[in-house]
Parts: sequence; structure tokens; C-alpha cells
Amino acid sequence: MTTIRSTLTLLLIAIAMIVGHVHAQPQGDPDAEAFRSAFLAGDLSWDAVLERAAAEGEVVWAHWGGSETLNTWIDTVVRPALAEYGVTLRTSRLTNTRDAVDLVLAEAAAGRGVGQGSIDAIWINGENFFTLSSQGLNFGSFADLVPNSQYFHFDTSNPASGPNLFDFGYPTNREEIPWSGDQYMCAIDTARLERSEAPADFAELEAWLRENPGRFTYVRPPQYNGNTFVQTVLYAHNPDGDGYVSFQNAADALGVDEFIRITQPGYEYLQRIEPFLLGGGGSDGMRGSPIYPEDQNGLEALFVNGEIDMACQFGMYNTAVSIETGRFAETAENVIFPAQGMIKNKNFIGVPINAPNPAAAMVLANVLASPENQISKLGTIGYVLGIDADLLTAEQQAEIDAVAPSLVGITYDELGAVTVPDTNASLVDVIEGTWTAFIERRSGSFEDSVRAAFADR
Amino acid sequence: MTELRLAALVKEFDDFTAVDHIDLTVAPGSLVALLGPSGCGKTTTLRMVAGLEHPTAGDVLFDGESVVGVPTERRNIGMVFQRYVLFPHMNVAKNVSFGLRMRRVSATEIERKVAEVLEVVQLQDLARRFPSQLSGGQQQRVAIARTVITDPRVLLMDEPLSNLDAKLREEMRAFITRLQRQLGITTLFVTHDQVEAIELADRIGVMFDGRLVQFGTPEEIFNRPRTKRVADFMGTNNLIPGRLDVQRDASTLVSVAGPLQCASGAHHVSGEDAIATVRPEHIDIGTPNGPLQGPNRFTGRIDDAVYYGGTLTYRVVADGLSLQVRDRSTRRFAVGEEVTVHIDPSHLWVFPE
Amino acid sequence: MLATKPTAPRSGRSRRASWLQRLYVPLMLTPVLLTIGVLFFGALIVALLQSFGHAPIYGIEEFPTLRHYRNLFTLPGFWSSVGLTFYYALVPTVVGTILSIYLALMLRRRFRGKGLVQFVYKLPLMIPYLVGVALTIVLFGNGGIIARGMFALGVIESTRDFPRLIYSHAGWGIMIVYLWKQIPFTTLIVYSVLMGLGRESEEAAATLGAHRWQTFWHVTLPQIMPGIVSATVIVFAFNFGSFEVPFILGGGFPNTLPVEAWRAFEDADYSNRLRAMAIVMFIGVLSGAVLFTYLAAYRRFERLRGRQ
Amino acid sequence: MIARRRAGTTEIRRDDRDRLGPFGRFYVTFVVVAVVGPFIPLLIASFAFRWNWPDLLPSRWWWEARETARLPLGWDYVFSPVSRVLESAGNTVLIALLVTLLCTLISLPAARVLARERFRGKSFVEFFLLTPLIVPEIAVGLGILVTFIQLGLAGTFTGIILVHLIPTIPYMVRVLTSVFQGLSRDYEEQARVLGAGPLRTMWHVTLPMIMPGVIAGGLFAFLISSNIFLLTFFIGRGRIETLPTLLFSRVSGGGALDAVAAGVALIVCIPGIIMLVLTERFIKEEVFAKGFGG
Repeated sequence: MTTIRSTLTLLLIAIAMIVGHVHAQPQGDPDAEAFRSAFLAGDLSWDAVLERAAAEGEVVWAHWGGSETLNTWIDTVVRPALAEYGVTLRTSRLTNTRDAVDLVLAEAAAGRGVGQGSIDAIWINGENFFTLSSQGLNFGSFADLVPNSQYFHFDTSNPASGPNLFDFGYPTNREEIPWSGDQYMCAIDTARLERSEAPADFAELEAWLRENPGRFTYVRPPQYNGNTFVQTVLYAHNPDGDGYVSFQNAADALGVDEFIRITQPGYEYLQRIEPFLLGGGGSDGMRGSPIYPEDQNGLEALFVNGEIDMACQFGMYNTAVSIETGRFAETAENVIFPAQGMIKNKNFIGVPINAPNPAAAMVLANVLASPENQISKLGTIGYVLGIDADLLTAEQQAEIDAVAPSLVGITYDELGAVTVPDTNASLVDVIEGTWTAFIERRSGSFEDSVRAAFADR
Repeated sequence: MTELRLAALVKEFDDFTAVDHIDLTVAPGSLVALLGPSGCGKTTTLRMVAGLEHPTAGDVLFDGESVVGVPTERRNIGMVFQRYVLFPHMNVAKNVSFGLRMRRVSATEIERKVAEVLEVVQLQDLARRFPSQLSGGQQQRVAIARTVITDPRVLLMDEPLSNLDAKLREEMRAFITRLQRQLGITTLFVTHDQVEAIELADRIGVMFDGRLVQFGTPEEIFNRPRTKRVADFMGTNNLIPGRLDVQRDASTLVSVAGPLQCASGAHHVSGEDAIATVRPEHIDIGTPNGPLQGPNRFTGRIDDAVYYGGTLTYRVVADGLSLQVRDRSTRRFAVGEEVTVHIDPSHLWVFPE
Repeated sequence: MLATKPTAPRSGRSRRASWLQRLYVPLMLTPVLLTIGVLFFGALIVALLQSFGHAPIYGIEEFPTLRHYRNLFTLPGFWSSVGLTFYYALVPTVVGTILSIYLALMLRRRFRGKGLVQFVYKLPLMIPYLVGVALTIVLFGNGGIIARGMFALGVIESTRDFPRLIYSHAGWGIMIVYLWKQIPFTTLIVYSVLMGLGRESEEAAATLGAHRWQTFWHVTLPQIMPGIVSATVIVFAFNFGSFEVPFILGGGFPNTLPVEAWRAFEDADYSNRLRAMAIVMFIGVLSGAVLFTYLAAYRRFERLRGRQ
Repeated sequence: MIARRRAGTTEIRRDDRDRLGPFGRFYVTFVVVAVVGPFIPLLIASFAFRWNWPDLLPSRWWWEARETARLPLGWDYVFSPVSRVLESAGNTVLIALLVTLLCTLISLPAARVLARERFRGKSFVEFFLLTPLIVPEIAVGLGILVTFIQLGLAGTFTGIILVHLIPTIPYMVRVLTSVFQGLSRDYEEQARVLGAGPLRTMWHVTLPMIMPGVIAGGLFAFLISSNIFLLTFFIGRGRIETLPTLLFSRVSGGGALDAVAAGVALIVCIPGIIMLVLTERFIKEEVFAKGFGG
């Protein structure tokens, strides 16, 4: 049997390869198509959705799977919560969210329409959402249609709606629903670096690095933790002095020349500190390229192993949770860095247009947005609320205050004073591309690097 | 010419003794064959002489000088292996010149000697051939040429003829004898074939279970085995058990068939259980009341007759004895016919049971 | 056998038999050829077409173009990548082969605990490269066990003083993993060839007056050469195309070619995937060319020596 | 005279030619230490709760922190279903078994023909079947990925099994070819003479005789399949994890002395150790090396 099936599959592959790449018009599954239009039009009761979800029976959720604590929380909280609705959770643990986006794009190109894909929900934000959105591959504006949407500000006139309606400056159009928040944070180990010695802004960082070469590095862009570091550098070195504000514009609105003008000082700073980063300074005979770890796990490993004294990454309560799980030394603390602006954003659950279990995906989005689960997530693994706390009851707010892990060494007020929003999604590719060309590869002048990155966008 | 001496040589492997106190001397320029069934330790002995095994105890001496501490490559020996072990990646010339090349002999000298040796073994036309392109006999000659080219002090041969067919074996036997005489190399030869040993060797050492049981000229071994096993191994089938009765210079073996006069046995003791042996070709056979005279005469009946290679071998049953008799004459006796057999006392060899 | 008996009633069957006989070889080979042909060469053809600009899936159709290759060859750091790839592939192959031959020769000897050694040395062969990577990180990182031991002994004062073995372009960590995994592999091959050869030809050489080194050089080595050649081919080809080891332990840009291909493929800009395909084709051709030259040179060498 | 006196003495000596010298002894010891030694810190790390620079041993052990922890730590995490270690181990074995079976079925006929028949294009076929050993996996992986996504094979067992055939078949064909070369035709011909048809000959004579070789080849294919990372990673798409891909996600950033990473790395070794014991039991080294051109 196996042989026969495999031979048939082989023949199929052979045909596909000979014919070239299949190009069919997306032709959806009529049933899924009907559900989609009815649901998006608001014609379906939530009970009808639940009923269909139970019939679908499962939901496939693709998310970044590099965190043990998050994986544990999902399996112990979300899975049983969905099981109550008769939906089995299947998670796809990604090393990179782009893999899920790729899959959706490839499926769409292969003509797999509504209801015929393989992923129901993606933990997504920023450029990945931007990619799906610009290709028209989102399921639709569902975010305000699930019952728990009551815990989000979606009112365009209310400035508090901003983080829910804009993702990296790009309108979400309610095609994704916030499920978590994040805050860029820097941790030090006070056993190695006194709090008073720790740099507080980029000028101090540079001075400190010249004194202590090799004691700092950042995650390699285009990994988002690395991008964010570069973004904060660019904010801080914005010659207009208005930091993040210029970066809220879309790439086209800003224009190449303006981008060059406002980012050049920042990139020059990055180039200046490169020889003083971990592994920089020509120590390995290959022109001394520094070590940029691949992701936050790699960065933390360097921090834990005593190779660097300060580690910056997303995770508002990461330090507290890491001390609790034994990863960080008990002497680890957070510091305010850089004083010019620490990026905070929300991240979302997106549903691709070809989700095979769209009703179950809605149920998943709703379950993730419930105050109960949101508070549990904050309390157990230190992930910031995706819902807006001011819409909760007083008891719930009190509970949040009670369970929230410590900021270890800093206060909410100090943090709130320096928090800034993320960059416009359309600029992220350009920032990455420029970093790769100008910092990593040193492939030409700054201007050429930026122009190439703009053109490749 | 070198004298090779083995002194109380012992080789123990983990759980058994392969060679058990062997003493043996190979006179300069002579050829000694170590004869014995497989597993008797003869190859191990040879390998100890070569330095491929280290003796557990005892000594190997070349001209009275111990070589036990000397590694194989510095003993200056030649060894012909059972499977020739020609180097498959070298042609005949390279194989033959190997020993000289290892000794860093000059190229012109190598060329001269290779040509010379190849002529001796009559392979001068095949110098560029590879071992896989040679017949068994040719490979054998290359193997010998390769060992003699360095003028070894001692030549060791490990069953060199066992992989050849009967005709070739005869040819090579003659060739080896000629070569050995011509070069006068002290040679130790291992074989399990008694004919080969008798034809080639000046002296034969018979080994069983790691021990040297008899050492002597082929004639001695052949006609006067010292034990039953040697006799058996040498192909003597007529073993007559009995009890000895020793008088001054002659002794009598009282066997089931009656008393037998034996020539030897002065060193034996009366009353001892002993076995007398006689080779089939040394028994005379004739018609009853024929011309056969003297002692040790029996009357018997032909039980079986086999014709083989110009001789007739009879099985004669006489007075409870079953004797094998080989007759080279042209007479024929029929099965069941009554005959007289006679054994000359000088051919009757006695050893203790 | 049927064909030799052309009796009348059997002629039908014999015709069928000969028809079957003619198809016997192709039929028996079909499954293998189909699988490798479709999956392996199919994949390569797709990669080849994409590298020449045929990629409708990304909405790119510029076939045929050499643009992606041209871009590749002018890419900053590309030739450094080629050099690094060769360096990481070649050094462990050569060093590992020498160490393996020595180990195989040692394993033929008698010593106490030989059974244990023969069991243990094969362990790395059985487990994924990634385990070797994990071990290397734990041991040789600048904050790893060895560095900590040296710190405790006062040899170094900080992680900075420890020589950088991983995450560096010198590639010590990468090559350590390769050696750790591949010495057992090459040793196994050389050892089994040695076992097949037996000791006799070496003993013969010794009786002919060859010293140990001469014996090895003139007798043993030439006879185990075919095994060594196939081992080095496989090892080099693997190292040349290896991804996960240099990806994790490498020193960053410039990366080895496979890591460059991966990065180009994972780039946000889909058109870079065509570059990834160009890199991948380049790796294949380069690796094939090197190994082909190597094998041809070896054959020529054997022929010069006269062996068929 | 001196020699003569020496001749009498009996001296116990060892075989120098066959014994290891001091350097050889050192080298062999080094090999054993280099193979086994690195696992010691890994084992310690797997039992650590907190092991920061510059501690030589963990400052706190897993069992000390286990009771108070709110989330499963170390081995608790490794063995909880959340970590998917057991699931991945199951996938690894399942995939490897199916690959072995399929690979054997596909390779057997070809090996028989390659060992016994002479035909035109034979050397081409042999070369054709060797190319997967020379061309890097990443080339195949990148080339095949998009097509597999289009066909819906990405993220499926079928897809992974199919790509695993690429690196296993060349080895399997080599091992089986040498097995058939070692099997004389006489036995099969004898069976035919005695009246067995081709199928019965295959079943009663050929198969039992080549079985040891087939098992060797099978163990091989199993070993290779269970060690493949890149192709599984590409085609599995995070939906089907095997032990190597699971370990990759733990160490890709440079996992350091993380207890879970160490635990996963140790678990990943288990199939290999079982294989080692099996091969040691059932396969002579010579057979084992055949597939590699030994």
C-alpha cells in the first residue's frame, strides 16, 4: 500500500515539476466561503460559530515556539479552554513567523482558496502582517466580531485605540486581534555590572563600550529583537530630535532622501560601536566581525555565560520570569535603556484567508482574548496584556496588579516615561536591508545601501 | 651460511600452548622440514623464527646469537607464505625488488639483481605483469624470487606448495630443491605432507600438539617412527601390538600371531607392551611353501586387493593379524587365495606402546 | 533456460519470457531511478530553472537570465564565503583522515579495553551533528566549561581572555564538530578495509626487511587507498554542503555558502530566493567539480602506477 | 659465548609488534575521552536549575527548585507532553521505520540487477545513484520545498518520508549490491533445478540468504533517516517535529548550559545508542562499512 501510494505521489510530483508551477485561480470551498461572508457580515450568532467550530473539530495555530514557558502555558491553559468547545488545538511551533506566512503565500499561489489552506491562526505582527495584508490574504475584519472584542478599544476617535488599530504604524483594519503586548527591556547582572555603572543612553553605551570592549551585543537583524535595537538607535539619533515620530510614516510617504537624512547618524553610530561589540575588534582575523546572536535565546546564553553584561530584548517581565525559572542569576535586574525611548508594541492573532477551520480560528481568537486567560498569561509567564485593562472590572484590575511579575529594579513610572511606539511596518524591511548591506556586509556607501534596500522592498 | 637453532622455544597464547619447548638445529645450508598435522604449532614456530610472534620463553639463535629482540625486518630472513602474499599493487619487478628498495640499494644494482633473480626463476618475460595476471606456479616463483634476492641468512617456507595442483607441485618441489642446493640457504620448511617432507628435506622434525616428537633424517622418520602417532602420520598402516621379550642383541615381540623377531630394541625392556611396525612395501609375499625363508613367516589369506599406480596392495589376514602388503612384482594373487608373508626382522621397528 | 527449449507448445511462453527478459533490467531499475530522478533531480531542475529566472510562484519570469549569478559573483563577501566553505570542508577532511588512519591502525593492535574502545568510538557516528554542536557550545564557548575551569584556576580573568573557538571565522568549533562526527566514520571504513586485507602482506614486507613506516607507506597505504578515497569524498561533500553546524557555530558574515543560501532564501525580499537557488546550484557544481577532479586525479594516479 | 649463555635463559616478553605503544595508548584513551567526556557537562547541565558564569557546578540543582516551581523545569519539562520530546521521538522512529521499509523495497531490485547483470548504461546508473551523496542536501531542500508546498506535501509525513528517500537510497543500493555480489548465483540456480519457481526461489532461498545484509542496510537507512535535520526541517515546517529538528530549535541560537536543551540533546542520542548496541550485536564491522565504500 505504502509503495503504491508513494509511487502515485511521485508521479504527481513529476507532473508538477514538468508542467512547472501550478497556477490556478483561487477557488474556495463553497461552504467555507459561505461561512466567511456570513460571519464577516455579522449575520451569524456566536452560538452558530461555536457549533461550526465544534464540527470543524480542530484549529491549527502557528506561533513562535522558542519559549518553554509560553509553550507550557498554551498547552495547559489554551488547549483545555478550547477543548471545552470541542476544538482540538494543534500548534505549529515556528522558529520564525515568516515560515507560516510563506506557507500561506505558497498555498495561495498554488490555488488553495478559502477553507483550503493548512493554517488557521498565526501569532503575527509588523512586517509579516503587512505582507499578508498587502497580498489580500487575510480572512477579513473579524477582530470586533468576537464576543471578547468588548475588552478592546476599537473606536477610531479614541487615542487609546491606536495600538489595536495600528500595527507598526500600519492599519490593522481589524484583520488581526491583539493578544499580547511587549516591551523592549534591557537586563544587567548586578554581580558583574553595578547599576550605577550601567549605561543609560547610547552616548553612555558607546563610552562604556570603549572602556569595556566586547561586553555588549545585540540580536542580528532581521530577527525582530535585532530590528528593534536598530530602531531604538535610529530614534535616538534622529537629527530632527523628534525620535520615533518621523518613523511613523510609511516608506513611500517618507521617501528615500528623507529616510537617508534621518537615519544616517543612527547607522553611523552602529558602525562606530561595531569594533567594541562582543567579538569585534579584529580578534578573529576575519576583519573582526562581531558576534550577533541569532535570536533572544542566543543573546540570553551570552548573558548567562558571562560574555556580555547587558542584554536587550522584548519581554517586559522576562527578567523576573527568567530568575524564577533559574535561567538568570538572582542578581539580574532591569535597567532603563535607552533613555531616548524603549519600544512597546502589541502583537496579534491573524487569520489567513484560506484557514481550513475558520470558525475554530474565531473561537481561538476569542479564547485568547478572554480576561481570565489574559490574566493567567500575565501571571504565569509574564506576557503583557493584549486586552485594554481600563475596560476590565475593578476586581480584574486589582487581580492584574496582584499577579503581575516584578519589573526587577525599575518602576512602571520610569518605564512609562520612556516608552515609544514601533516603526511603521513598511520601513522595517528598509531598516533591515540597510543594516544588512551597510553594517553587516559593508557593501557600499550608506546612501547606496539605503537606495538598494528601498528598491528591494 | 647460517646455523639456525631453536632452544627450548615456547609460545603460549591466552588459553593454550602452541609451541612447547622445542629444541632444533638447522645445520648451515641444510633444509629442515617441520612436519605435522594442522594446528600442531609448526607455523607458529616458523613465525617465531621470522620474528612475527614473540616467544613466551626460549630462544631463537642465528649462528649462536639470539635474535629474539631483533625485529623481523632486521633479521635478514626470507619467508615464503602459504598464500604467497604478493603485493597486488606492484608488478613482478617491483615485488621482487621490494626488499632491495627497502634497504635503499642503488637503482642500477636493483635492476641487475632483479634481472638475475628473474632469470633464475625463469620469469624474465613477466617482469611488468601484476600478480593477478600470473598463474599459481608463477606467483609461487615470484614469491621465492622476492625472498632470495636479498640473500637471506635463513629461508622460511610456510606450506609453499599446498596451493598448487599435483603436477605443478612436483615441478616446484624439484625447483625448490635445486634452488636451495644452488644457493645453499639454511632453510626451515613447514608442511603437513610427509611425501613433500621426505623428498625435500635433509632432516625432518615431526610435531604434534606443540611438541617435537621426532627429529631425524627422512629415512629414519620413515622407517623408524618413534611413536604410534608418527607411524600413523607417516602412512604406516601395519601396527602389530604385543609384549617384548629382549635377549642380548635381538628381541622378540610376542604378538597375537606368535613371536616376531625384531632387529632393534636393545634399549627396550622386557615385558614392556610395545608396537611393531613395518611398511607395506617391506613385507614379502609369496605362494604357500614358496621360496620365502627365515623367521617371521605367516600363512594367510588375501582379503582384498587394490591396484594403484603400478603396484598391487593386498590386505592379508593371517593368524588374527591384518597386514597391508605392497607388491611391485607382476604376480597376481586372487582374493581368497592362500599366501605366505614374510617380514625381514631389520624392517620391523618396535616402539613402546 | 526457457529460451533454450523452443518446443512448440512452449513457444508462446518463451516469447513472453524473452519479452520479460528484455524488460527485466529496466523494470528492476525503475523504482530507484524514478525516485531519485523525480525527487532529487526534479528538485535540482526546479532550483536550476529558478536560478535562471523562471519562478512564476514569486511572480518572476525572466528566463533565461544570468542576472542572479552575476549578482552573486559581485556580492560583497561572496568569494570570502567560497573560501570559508572550502576551508571548513577541507581542513577537517584532511586532518580527520590522518587521525582516522592512525586510529584504525591502533585498533588492529591488542590492548586492554579494546572491546570498550571499539564500541565507544562509533558513538558519534550514530547521533546527529546537532548533538555535537550542543556539546561544543557547552565545552568550548567563551563561557563554557573549559573557560570556567580556566577561570577557576586563575588562568583567565574574564570570558574575553579565552580564545574564541566558536562563533569565529577561524572555525575551530565547526571543525571540532566535523572531526568528532567524522573520525569514527572514516576510521570504520579504514578499519574494515584493513580487516579485509589481513596482516599477511605487512608481515611479508617485514620479512623482506621493510621497517614499520616503510611497510605502511609502500604496502598498507596503497591497499587501503580506495577506502580512504571514498571516505574522503563523502566527508568532503558533506562538509561542503553542511548547514546546521556553520549556521550555529559560525562567525557571522561572511557565512559559508549553504548558510548564505539559507539567508537569501529566508530574506523578506522574495526575489532573493532566486539568488538562493543560484548559490545552491553553485555549491552543487563546485562540490561536484572538486570531487570529480579529485576522483579523476586518483584514477590517473592508480593507472600511472599500473593498477587496473 | 655470551649468546650461548643467553640461550638458556627463559625470558617472558610481550609481542611488541602487536601491542600498543605509549603514544598509541595515549591516543586511544584520548579518543574515548573525547567521545564520552563532553557528555558529562551536558548531563550535569540537564540537572541544573541555575548554572551561571563562573560556577563550575550548578549553584542550584533542578531537584532543589522542583517543588516550588510554577512551571515544569528541566527533566519535568522534557518529559511533559508540552516539550514534544516523546512525540518527536515517536515521529523520528515512525518516519525512520517507514523510510527503511520503502527504501529497502525500492533498492532491492536495483541492487540485484546492478550486482549481477551487465547492461549498457550501467556505469551511468551507478553514477546517477551516487550523485545524491555529492550534492548538498540544502540544494535539494530548497528546490523541493516550493513544489511540496504546492502539492500539500509540506508538513506531512508523506512529504518527509519521500525526501528522506533521497539520502538513504544511495547507501542502501550500495550495501545491497555488495550483498548480492557476495551471494553466488549457484544457490538460486540449484533451487530452480530442484523445481522452485522464481517467486518460491526468492522466498525460500534468496531472501533468507541475503537477510543479514538487508538488516545491515536497514539499520543504515534507519540511522541516516533518524539523523537527518535539514530536509525534515524544511519539509516538516514546524508541524512535524523529529528529534533533530527539536534539538535545532533548542540550540540554534546557541543554547548554552540550558537544562532543557541539555536534556533534549541527551534524549536525541538514545536512538543512536540503541542502534550502536544493535549493530554491535548483529553486524560485523565489515558489513557495516560496505555502504560507505569500504
